[in-house]
Amino acid sequence: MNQTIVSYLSELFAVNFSPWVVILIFFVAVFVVVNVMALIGGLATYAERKISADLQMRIGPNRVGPYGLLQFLADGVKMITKEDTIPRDADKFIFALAPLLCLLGVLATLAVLPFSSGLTLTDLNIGIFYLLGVSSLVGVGIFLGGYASNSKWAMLGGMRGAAQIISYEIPVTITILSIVLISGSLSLNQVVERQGAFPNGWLLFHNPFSFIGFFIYFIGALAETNRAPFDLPEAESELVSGYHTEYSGMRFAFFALAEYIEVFVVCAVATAFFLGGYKIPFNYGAGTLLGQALQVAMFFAKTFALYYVVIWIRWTLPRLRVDHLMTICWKYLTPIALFNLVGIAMWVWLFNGRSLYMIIKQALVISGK
Amino acid sequence: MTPPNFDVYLPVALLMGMAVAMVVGALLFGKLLRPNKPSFLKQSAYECGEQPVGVAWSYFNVRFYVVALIFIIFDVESALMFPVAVVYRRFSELGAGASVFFSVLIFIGVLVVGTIYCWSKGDLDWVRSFTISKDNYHQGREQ
Amino acid sequence: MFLNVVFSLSALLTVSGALMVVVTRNLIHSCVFLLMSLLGIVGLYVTLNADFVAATQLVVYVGGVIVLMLFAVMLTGGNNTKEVLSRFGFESLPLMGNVKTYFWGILSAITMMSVAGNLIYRVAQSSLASVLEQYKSSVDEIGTKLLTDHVLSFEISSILLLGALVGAAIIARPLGSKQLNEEK
Amino acid sequence: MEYDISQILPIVLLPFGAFVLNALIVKKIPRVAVFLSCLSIFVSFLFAANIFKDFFFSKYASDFYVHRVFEWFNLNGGNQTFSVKMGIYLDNMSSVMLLMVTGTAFLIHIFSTFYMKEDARYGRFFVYLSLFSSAMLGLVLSDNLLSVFIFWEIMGFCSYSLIGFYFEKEGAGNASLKAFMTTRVGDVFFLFGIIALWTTVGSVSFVDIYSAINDGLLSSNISILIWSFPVVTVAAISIFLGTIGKSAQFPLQVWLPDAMWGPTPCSALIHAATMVAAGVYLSLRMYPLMQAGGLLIPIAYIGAITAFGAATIALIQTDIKAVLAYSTISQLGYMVLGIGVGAYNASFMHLITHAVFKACLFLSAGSIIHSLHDHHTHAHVQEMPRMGGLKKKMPYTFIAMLFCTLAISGVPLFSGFVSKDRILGDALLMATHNNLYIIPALLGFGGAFLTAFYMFRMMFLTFFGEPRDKELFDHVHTEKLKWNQNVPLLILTVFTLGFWYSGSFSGQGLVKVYDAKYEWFQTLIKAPKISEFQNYTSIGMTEKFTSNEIVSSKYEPDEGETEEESHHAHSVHHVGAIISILIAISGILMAWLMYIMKTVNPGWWVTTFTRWYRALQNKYYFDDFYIKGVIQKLLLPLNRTLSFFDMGIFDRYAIDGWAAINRFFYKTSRWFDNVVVDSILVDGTGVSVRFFNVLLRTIQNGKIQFYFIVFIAVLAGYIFSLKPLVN
Amino acid sequence: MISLSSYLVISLFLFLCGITVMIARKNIIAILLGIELILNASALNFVAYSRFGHNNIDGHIMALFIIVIAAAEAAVGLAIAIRYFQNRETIHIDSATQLQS
Repeated sequence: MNQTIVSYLSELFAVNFSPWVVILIFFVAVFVVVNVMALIGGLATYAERKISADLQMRIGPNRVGPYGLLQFLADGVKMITKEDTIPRDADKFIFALAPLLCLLGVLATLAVLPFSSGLTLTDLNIGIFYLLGVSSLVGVGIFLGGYASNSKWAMLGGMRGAAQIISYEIPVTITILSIVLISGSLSLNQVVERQGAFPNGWLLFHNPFSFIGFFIYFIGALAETNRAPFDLPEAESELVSGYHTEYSGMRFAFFALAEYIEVFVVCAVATAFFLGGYKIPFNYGAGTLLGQALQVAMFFAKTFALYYVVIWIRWTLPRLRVDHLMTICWKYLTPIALFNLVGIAMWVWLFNGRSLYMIIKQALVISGK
Repeated sequence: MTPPNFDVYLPVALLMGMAVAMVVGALLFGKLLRPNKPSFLKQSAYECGEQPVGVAWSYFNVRFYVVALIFIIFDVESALMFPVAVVYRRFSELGAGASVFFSVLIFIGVLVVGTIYCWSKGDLDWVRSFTISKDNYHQGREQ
Repeated sequence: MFLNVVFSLSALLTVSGALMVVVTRNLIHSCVFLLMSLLGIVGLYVTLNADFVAATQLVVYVGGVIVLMLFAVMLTGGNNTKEVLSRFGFESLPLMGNVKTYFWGILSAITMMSVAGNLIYRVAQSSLASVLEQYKSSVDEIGTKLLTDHVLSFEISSILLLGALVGAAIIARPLGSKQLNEEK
Repeated sequence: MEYDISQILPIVLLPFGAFVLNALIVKKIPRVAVFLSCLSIFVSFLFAANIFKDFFFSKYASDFYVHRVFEWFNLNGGNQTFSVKMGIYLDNMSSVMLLMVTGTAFLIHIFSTFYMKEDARYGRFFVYLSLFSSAMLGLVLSDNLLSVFIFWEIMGFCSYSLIGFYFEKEGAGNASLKAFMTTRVGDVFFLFGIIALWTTVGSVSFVDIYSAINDGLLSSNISILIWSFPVVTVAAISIFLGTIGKSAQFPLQVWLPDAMWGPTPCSALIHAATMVAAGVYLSLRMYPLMQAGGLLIPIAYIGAITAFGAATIALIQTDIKAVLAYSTISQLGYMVLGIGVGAYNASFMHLITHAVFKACLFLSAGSIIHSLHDHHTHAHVQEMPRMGGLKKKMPYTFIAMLFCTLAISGVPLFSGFVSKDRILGDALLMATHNNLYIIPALLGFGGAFLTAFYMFRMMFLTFFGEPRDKELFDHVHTEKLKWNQNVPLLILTVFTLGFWYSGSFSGQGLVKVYDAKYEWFQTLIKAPKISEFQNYTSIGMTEKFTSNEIVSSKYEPDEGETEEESHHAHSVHHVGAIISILIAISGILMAWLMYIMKTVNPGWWVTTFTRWYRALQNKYYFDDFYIKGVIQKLLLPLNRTLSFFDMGIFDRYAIDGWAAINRFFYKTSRWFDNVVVDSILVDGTGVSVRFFNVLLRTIQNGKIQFYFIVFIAVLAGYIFSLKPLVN
Repeated sequence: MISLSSYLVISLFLFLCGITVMIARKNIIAILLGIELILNASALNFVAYSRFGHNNIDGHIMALFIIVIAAAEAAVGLAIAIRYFQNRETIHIDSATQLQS
């Protein structure tokens, strides 16, 4: 029942792997995924700069490589050769621990992302819950990072960041809960399997409440990943650079990497939960590696579309004030999310979880008869 | 006594280990490349170019705590709600929808009552608690 | 085999975290070590096939309680409140918070250890069927139990949470200056 | 004829409620208080009239009473429980009495609105009046001696405060005090009589007492000091002493003339209608007791002496109100004489008639005094020598007063004649039977002569002749008919005619009870036949009827006589009637000769009988006797001896000795307290408490961690004590 | 080899560490940390018994409720600690010996 890449391969090739082979396969898969993610994170910085330049009618990075495509490698090299300074009266231990926690929390979420029906790393049956729990490590990491570098800006940024992240975790959690009410499973693959390839099968259009819930989730996710317009913890105009003011070099790179990967992760979760995930029309090429590849492509396409929206929003909207931030979270998003939860619970109770589209179709069929 | 396909957790462990390895490896690798010339000013905390005054670990504001408090309550609530949500649809298809729905409704309603209380008492808005807790902070300092 | 690895790793994490919590003086460090120990306990739950409990532990403790603790530490002046070593109450009893304290603590620990060892011995003696089934999801069962057998405690826990929310909000609510002057 | 208590109680409760309400509001709105008083007494008059109508027209009017009782309180006294039942006792006599009291009281209220108009304490007067009327009505309605006593005392208080109404004048204060004290003397004996009756009968209800008399319960002896008397005698004497005090009989009459210090309307209310009548009313109620006590002859003597002596004193009075006061005393004496000679019915009749015409007389005197205003002293004039010739100035008052005077002096056609003549006739009849009654009869006739004389003296001096004080006379305005000055007088005047009471001028009459053969008074009022009260229970409601037969009309109060006895009585009564008519006419003639024709000179009498005159002036030295003799020679030495005993002996030896003993004991106990209790017990306790405190405080420190250690230790002990699991 | 007693020993160790923290530390928040340790030990015991005993899920539910209670307890306890610190500038446990603020 627990689909992993190994079980999929063993089914595909109809062989039973010995434990060492299993570990080997897993190791390879994980290595690939992590590097791809690092690559995506790097490209995301480039994409951000390009898109912002496009939105602001600039050119953006264009020196390094074709179209400045290798800019992020140059940045990486610069970062790794920077001297890392640790403030004198900082808390060294935690100073070193904080980026690790952030990266840990973000990378551990990759384990359950449904890239495709078979090629997902592992499909825990508590998948989304596990994802929520692990990603909450990031908040701790940010707080500790802010705390460890004994600096006012960093401290303020860390406190703000932690408060913002935990606050916005509430509407996100409740929305996911309401989706789980429909899909009836915690594993992301199951959730994706319950949806259709076409928008009428997506959970986004399942019923009006889930349609609202998608936006709640998206706003909350933006805030959780400290993206603009919610980038209060690292508001360069108020707090110099927020919780990673004192970080330099590779440690800063880890923070940045964790952030970019997390954005990808939330986009992936949104894709899987609302936008039909890896589903391709007519389930083309089922059971073959080609089909899996197509599914992966579909998944990434949707995710990158969302990623583009995220960047777009960042360079479009101004930053919020901190009390407005809290007000939006506690006085708008959370009540609406609770309302959604009850509404979806009632929907599932009354219509046995059938989607709006199906209800209308059945009604038409019945009237047609 | 290993139960079969326990290895679903293997990727998680591997990912965590890889994260640790990434950090440690990168830092160790960087040690070879990067210069290391610490100086006094370089190692002092950034305070817009001024000498850092005092320590940053000073008293903070209660509003943070209240936010975290409400958060943890909702967190626990969602933790209790998830298994119910998983079996909810099955129950409603089995026809026990009403009772399940109302038990869930009661469970949420009670917490909503608490939230409404905090809202009405103004624990949810940031500015009020800020204005009040500022002189609170000074009071604390005068002693 | 892998199970043993996970078990030993998480046990090590747990034990060392708990020990560090005891030993270290810095409150923030204590919280971090507590976090470490909790992660170890998550691993232990996983080895016990209690995946949902493990995830709950992750969500509630790592996401909630630790952050709460950190906030509380910052609100009460971080860790720069020096731990005053005061008398314990009896003249005859030693000072707490120094070596003697740990001597006493370890003494009591040893007594408890012997007690618990004797307990564990008895438990081991008692023939427990230690057959382990296939790995299967515990979420559905937990949900079913929560909705059938334990529905009452399910609801009552919401009451408990309500009480905790309201009570803690009332207690921790920032005082107006007037109230403060009254309290002076 | 079922009677509802709600028809009876308002008669008492309305004036009382008016009193309570007025007492609250009188300071703010006196006029409203006045109006409330008048209204309340008028409404209770309506109630009383309704009751009287029922009694008057009932077939059973001959003998009927309503008795409502409820338990008031219940003591355990002597050998039997003393259960006092507050109740209502309403029979023929009460109904007539109620009508009289409410009517006169209402008219007096009306008159008071005229008389007290300019007074400073206009409202307060009416508050007292209301309380007074309610007390009198309650006394009339009450069914046992105890409640009678209570209302009696309330009236005493009211008379005290009304007599002393002008307390600025010193004389008023003294007079009120005198009245109060003197009546107290009687009341003490009255209370004693009540107690005596209670200890014997076990109840103080009239009906119980009657039945007890009938069963001869009271013939048992009560021992006072070393002598022992039959209870009935003692009780009769004591209660009659109460009557003496209240209605100013022979030894204790001294308070009544001084009571004239009060405002005239209150004199009319107290000394004509209600309070003094209350004494006689009590004696009438207790008539069987007096009879059984064999007390009739002393009562007759006392009444006769009072009647005659008061009349003699009234001869020389110059103050118009004093004349009326003494005439009141003497008329009360006639009533008591009537009781003494067994003329129950006639005595009560005289009570009623006298109430009416004496109220009228007082009110007339009031209007005279009010109109005679001295502009030098700014005081009202009461002296007859300064009056005279007022007939032209105030005709209405003249008419009223003339009729009343004719009535009181026993001229035929008038009410006084009917009642007084019957009393005198019975006295004469008794005299023919018993020689002891000769003297009372003669005194009675003499008193009648004197009454006619001094009353007409007053009339002539006031209204006839030339005005002796010209200036005063000129200031008097010619009076017009005023609704609250003259109308009450005239209304009362109408009822001084005789046929209202006994229809015809000289006997049985036109006004009859419904289908009764004889006149209504004769029919209604009878001495209670105690034989009907035996085995009678006074709990709950009782209505008792006798048969329809109307007893034969004889003037005798006691019936069942043979034919020739009644014939003899008839003849004697005719003789008495003729004699009293002659006496009255001769008295009037003498007054006319003296003060109109001036043929007989009063001064001659004065010079001839100087010592008598002085004695009369000093009221037979009664006051001197009481003050010099009784108070100074008797009470003050007694007081001194008592005080000497108290201070010199009792204080010195008993109290100081007791104090010395106490001092000794307190010294010893102080030593004990200091040494043993304080230093050993208390401080010892403190020390031990401190010891345990030191012990426990160390454990009970607020340190949570210490508690936790204890908890862990206990847990460890428990776990060690576990038994190994059996398997 | 993994058996019940290994889990028991770990939970016992957690328990003892918790007790030691509660006894030794003078900081209220530190004592709350100790309490968390103790609660976790008990929860671990529950789950271990439900795994190795006759295998039913109630132990998990008990662990869930223990976590719930631990969260509530931490919330209220830390609130009390903060209020105490606001009233008197310390959270030293020994200064909290009288019942009034």
